[in-house]
Amino acid sequence: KQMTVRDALNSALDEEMTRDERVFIIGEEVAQYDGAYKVTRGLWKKYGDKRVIDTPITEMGFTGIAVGAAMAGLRPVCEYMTFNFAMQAIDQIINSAGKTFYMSAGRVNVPIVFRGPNGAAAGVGAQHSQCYGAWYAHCPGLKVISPYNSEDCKGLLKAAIRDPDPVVFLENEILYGVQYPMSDQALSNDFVLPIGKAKIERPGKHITIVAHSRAVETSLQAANELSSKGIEAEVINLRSLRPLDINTITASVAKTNHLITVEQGWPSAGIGAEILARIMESEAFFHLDQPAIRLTGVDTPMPYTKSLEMAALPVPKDVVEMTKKLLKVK
Amino acid sequence: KQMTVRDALNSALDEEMTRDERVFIIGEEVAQYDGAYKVTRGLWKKYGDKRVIDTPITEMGFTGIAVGAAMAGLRPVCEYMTFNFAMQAIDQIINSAGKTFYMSAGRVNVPIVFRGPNGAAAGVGAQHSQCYGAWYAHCPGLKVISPYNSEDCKGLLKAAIRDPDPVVFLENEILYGVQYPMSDQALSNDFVLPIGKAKIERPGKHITIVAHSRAVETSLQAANELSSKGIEAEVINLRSLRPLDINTITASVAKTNHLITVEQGWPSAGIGAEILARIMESEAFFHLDQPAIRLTGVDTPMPYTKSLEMAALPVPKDVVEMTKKLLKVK
Amino acid sequence: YATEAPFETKAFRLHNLEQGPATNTTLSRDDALLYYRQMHTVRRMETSAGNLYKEKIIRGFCHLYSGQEAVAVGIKAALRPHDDVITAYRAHGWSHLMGVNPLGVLAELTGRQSGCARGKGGSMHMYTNHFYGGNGIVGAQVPLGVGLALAAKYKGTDGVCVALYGDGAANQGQVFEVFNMAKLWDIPCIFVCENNGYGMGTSAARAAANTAYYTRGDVIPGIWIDGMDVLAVREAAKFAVDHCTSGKGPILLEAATYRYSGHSMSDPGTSYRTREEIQEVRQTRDPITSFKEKIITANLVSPEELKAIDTEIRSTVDEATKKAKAEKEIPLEELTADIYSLDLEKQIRNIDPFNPLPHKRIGEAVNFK
Amino acid sequence: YATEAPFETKAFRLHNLEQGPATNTTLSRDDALLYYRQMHTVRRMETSAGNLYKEKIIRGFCHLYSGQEAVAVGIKAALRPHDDVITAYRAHGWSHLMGVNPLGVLAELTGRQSGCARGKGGSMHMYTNHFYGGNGIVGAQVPLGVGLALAAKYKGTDGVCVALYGDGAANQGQVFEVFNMAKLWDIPCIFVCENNGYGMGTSAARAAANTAYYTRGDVIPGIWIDGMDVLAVREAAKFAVDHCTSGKGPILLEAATYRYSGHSMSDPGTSYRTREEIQEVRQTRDPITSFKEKIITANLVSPEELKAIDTEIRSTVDEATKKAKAEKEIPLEELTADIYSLDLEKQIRNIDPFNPLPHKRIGEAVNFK
Ligand SMILES: Cc1ncc(C[n+]2csc(CCOP(=O)(O)OP(=O)(O)O)c2C)c(N)n1
Ligand SMILES: Cc1ncc(C[n+]2csc(CCOP(=O)(O)OP(=O)(O)O)c2C)c(N)n1
Ligand SMILES: [Mg+2]
Ligand SMILES: [Mg+2]
Repeated sequence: KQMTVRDALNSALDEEMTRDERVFIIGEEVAQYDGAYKVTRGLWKKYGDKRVIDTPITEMGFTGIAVGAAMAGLRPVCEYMTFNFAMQAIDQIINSAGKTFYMSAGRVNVPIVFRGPNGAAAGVGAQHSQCYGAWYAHCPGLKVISPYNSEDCKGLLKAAIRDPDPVVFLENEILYGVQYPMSDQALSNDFVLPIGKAKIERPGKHITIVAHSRAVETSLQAANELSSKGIEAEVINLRSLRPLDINTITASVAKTNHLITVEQGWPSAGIGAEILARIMESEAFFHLDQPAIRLTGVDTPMPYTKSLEMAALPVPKDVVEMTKKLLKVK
Repeated sequence: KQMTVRDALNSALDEEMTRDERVFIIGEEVAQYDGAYKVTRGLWKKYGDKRVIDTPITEMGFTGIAVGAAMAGLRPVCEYMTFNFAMQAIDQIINSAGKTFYMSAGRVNVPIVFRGPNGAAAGVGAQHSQCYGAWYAHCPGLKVISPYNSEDCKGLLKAAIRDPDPVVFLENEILYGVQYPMSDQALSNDFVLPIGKAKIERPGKHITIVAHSRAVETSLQAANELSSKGIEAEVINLRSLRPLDINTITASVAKTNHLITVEQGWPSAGIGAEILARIMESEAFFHLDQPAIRLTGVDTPMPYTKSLEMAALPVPKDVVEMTKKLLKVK
Repeated sequence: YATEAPFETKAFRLHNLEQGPATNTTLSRDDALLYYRQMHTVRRMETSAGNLYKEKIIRGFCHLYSGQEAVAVGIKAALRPHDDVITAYRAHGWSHLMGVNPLGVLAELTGRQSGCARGKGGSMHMYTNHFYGGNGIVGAQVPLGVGLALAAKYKGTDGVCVALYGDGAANQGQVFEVFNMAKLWDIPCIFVCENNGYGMGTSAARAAANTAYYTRGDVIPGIWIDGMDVLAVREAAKFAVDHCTSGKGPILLEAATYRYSGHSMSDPGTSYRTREEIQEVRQTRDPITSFKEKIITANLVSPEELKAIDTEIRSTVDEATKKAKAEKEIPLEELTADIYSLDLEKQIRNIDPFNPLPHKRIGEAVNFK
Repeated sequence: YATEAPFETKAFRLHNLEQGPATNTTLSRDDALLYYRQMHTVRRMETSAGNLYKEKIIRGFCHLYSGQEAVAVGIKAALRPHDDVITAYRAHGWSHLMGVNPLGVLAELTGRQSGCARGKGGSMHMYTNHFYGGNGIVGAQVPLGVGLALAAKYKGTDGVCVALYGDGAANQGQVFEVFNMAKLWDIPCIFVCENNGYGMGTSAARAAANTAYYTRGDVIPGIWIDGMDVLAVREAAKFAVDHCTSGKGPILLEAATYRYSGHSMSDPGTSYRTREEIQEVRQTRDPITSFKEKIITANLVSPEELKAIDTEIRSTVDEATKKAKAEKEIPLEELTADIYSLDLEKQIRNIDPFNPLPHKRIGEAVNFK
């Protein structure tokens, strides 16, 4: 069965709200408007004002409220219309949610999910196109998920809601409307994916391509193209950015001896940087036949100009060409 | 002549305020109280209410005000009591200051300096000990400086104030009271250091140690100790995190064939990660006799407990041991 | 024609003020023509923008100002050349009034090279002399506006800054933070809350415990204005400029207005309000229609004259639209232009590490003179 | 002894309230002894903390509550066991009142293992049942407090949350944001502004355009209280609890109080105010001295009895201090304990990549029951 990412997220929310009375949704336009991107469609009608709460445009305030409610044992799902706006609230995310469990020596849990679209959409300009994956992955105390397709979204959002720690859940607006196959298992109420485990989306033996979120799509497209040229790329969907499943990557590299990372975020101190550093620090390093390479968003704010915007993010061609360069094929 | 980092910063501010009427300081306790850490001591007395402005505890608000004033052509120096509090204002730093020049296609400059102590101090707990170097270095549109000693602070703060772009200037509270030698040149009004250039603090030939801020001190101490064992480490003080002076690092690595990075910030997607990734992507990679290694803060929020706090940050011994490991000496 | 005529505005509501703007005012024939022309141009441009969006030539967001024209035009009428303005993403109209011609606005919307930000900014990010955008982050422009006003005071000009925000943005904490500082330091900032009844799909009453926005500056004086009447807005804005320039510090105007379109083009705008509500405003309170009637009745202008203006505007905007559609985008090399005013690296990292792009400087700063 | 006695408090000032708390109240002998004991213990603990700081055994920050005891003790007197409290970094007194014994507080301050957060939190981060800290970020605790109150309402208890903040924090935008939401949603939150006259070195008047903090909740009802009178605080707090539990939504209390020490121990606290000012408050308005006089005069207690209590408290606190100094810190392995409630990695990265540390779970959650 095919399901859009949006519907997968929606069903994860719906199922977890049914399962656990403590789960509620808070954010802008999540209730009566059905969500700015319709992820929460129908939930207000079904669960009412108490459990689906429309807020004023006050990210810092409602985030703090959500975190406080989590401290009191509820299970808030705090939606940002986009993660760009969560910057207004990031002190509450890092300092109140991320650090309290540690500061209290394990006495005050903060079971909360912060979710919303992250990274570049299309034509929304510099202020609405930033990827926050690297920022959140930098910070201990948080768990950070960057799912790709519908199964990821359903299984990981459910896991995030059930998790007793604060989880940052980075969605992608462009993928909301895309359909992906859902296994029977994934359609069930019990479908939960493990946080912190990557998935091999496509096995291969010549090169490992590691990506998260929409860059997984880019990588898979590239892998298809490469396949037609006899190059079998192993595509790893990170799924989680913290913890980062380095073992799956190193195991793959041990097999393929080549590594490319692909992300839409900025390069400097990004997710690719972390992966390359970890590889260099690990045994896997000695398996590399060539240095690993990052493909990232260009190191610039996002322009509105369509052609420039397209040039600012990695496309399959970039992956294909870098692969060929690394494998020294024409 | 010896001068504390605090006095070096103070004289940079003083000189630039004298030099340029448009320069003013805004922040909490910067005026009548002489600065929470006394960096602005005497400036309010000298320049008055107009140019040294005490604000209420409203980081988001006064940052926005400072950025707006910069857009109007003034040269604000916006002080945060610590950079932890700048999280409340980070939307204004990134979205208003960092992106406006690009979004306006080069029409609206934002010449502003954001400064204050960053990273771990001593015994101030989890919420007051975070290093924001990696976060800011991630973001194009900003320039990011992380100075080490008094000369750095004076020369780079003056450069930052004169720079037409938004500059994030990350100081270190523990170093404020430390004295460092100042050359005659550094004592002059014209002393300006180039942003984006690293400094070789100590030449050496066996290993390259790259650090920023207080970790430079750690590295220099380690280098001294190593020297007594016949190992000459080249210590590079990054000074700027964006742009990152990779050329100085690669040139050094070409000579020493070994690399360690040292930072107090968290590992994941940190500054060390970026350096390792760039090395792997560059020619310098082939000069490495051993994989490069990061030394970082432990991947945990900062505990108050003294012994744990000490264990959470790299000390010279860590650098010495890792060097010996890499160089395979006992 | 009459050269001028007297008009009566709706009563203002006052907060922390003994006396407000006068409710009787005089309008000259020239100003009548000017305001009509301005409002009509803005409306026309937005209609065109809406169409371009539907044609998928404008991408991303597109927040139309239709219905709210009297606010911008009325305020602009009270400003001096050295006063600053900053607003949110609903910025097309203001960009034009502050000096960007229709092509500059429409080409920015289509992302083409004649856009006032060369097509790089997009719908929410337009700039020109004394106009600082255009901001995509709700509330962020308000502190920036106070900073602009602080700079005017600092430099010793008698300039003010008008900082506009919506009823939704009025709940943002940073707005309260700068209310306090502006008042504490007597900053010549005119806060303008454009209350169009909704922040996206949320009605004012669902978002605010106190919807009398003109009172929400606490000790800052406030004035409620019928924001559908350009003359009421002008009088209040003049009053506000006087207030600020006489050293009394900031003032807060609430302009009661309405947006006809959805929040952005992707919002049909009818799930949280009825079509009847929209229709009713259009028919009874439209800022352009009502102004038109007034000035014709007062014999300041003739219907024919206005029709001629309409035709002229239509052709200007159509022309601009055509150009904004047909034009080229800036060349690819500008992807890495103007990231920094003073670039220190020369080379910007590309998608891969091996093909860095040169950094270019192109734009000429409007704020460095 | 009398078993109870009537007292008169200073007049309350009201905002958006028809009727406030009664100014006449009755105090029982038991309560007199309780409040005295509580206030005195807090004072004593803080004195001890101050000394430990000077001995460099307490590191970093140390914000003393001395002078403000009547606020916490008065509020605590009005709370039920299921009510929540959250405050800022000036948290030692509250931690004790909510259930942490002096050793738990003092050992947290010295960073030793009997600290209520095992010495990991430090001065600003103490927690116990229904007490959620302790927060080092000015203003941050206020939204959290509204969230705690929301949770009470959500769960259908009739619990309230008391969210305390300073006059400096009162200017924070997030405070206004949650004022609005709390009112909009009728959240049972009691906002308490402890106005001690200064935010660090900045007097209230230099930081706020409106220093009548009890009015700054706009449409939220507010009460000004003499925060040096534990009975006035108690009456107002009772009134506030009633207000919240009767479904009227939030309420805002401003407690006028004073801090004797510097902002934190590193601040001498005399550059922005005079020694005379401090002396004057100590002599004329000290919350403990004045309460002591009152209850002795009313014959609720005898001076001897109080002296005995003093002695007892002194010895308890001295004992705790000694232990807090002598005790061990938690073992090094706890550096990587309790980062996560459910750790997924097993190993936490150490300073170098080759010696990862195991993650441990140690603390028992107070909020999962
Ligand atoms: C901080 C932030 N949160 C959310 C958004 C998404 N958003 C954009 S406009 C808007 C509604 C604003 O309403 P209002 O202030 O009334 O202005 P109007 O659109 O009516 O002109 C929202 C929620 C945003 N851009 N920034
Ligand atoms: C967001 C933030 N900004 C600045 C600080 C530094 N700081 C700590 S306490 C304080 C003063 C707060 O004053 P007030 O709210 O009146 O509380 P009081 O100390 O008087 O109890 C400041 C500026 C901080 N901790 N957090
Ligand atoms: Mg609105
Ligand atoms: Mg105070």
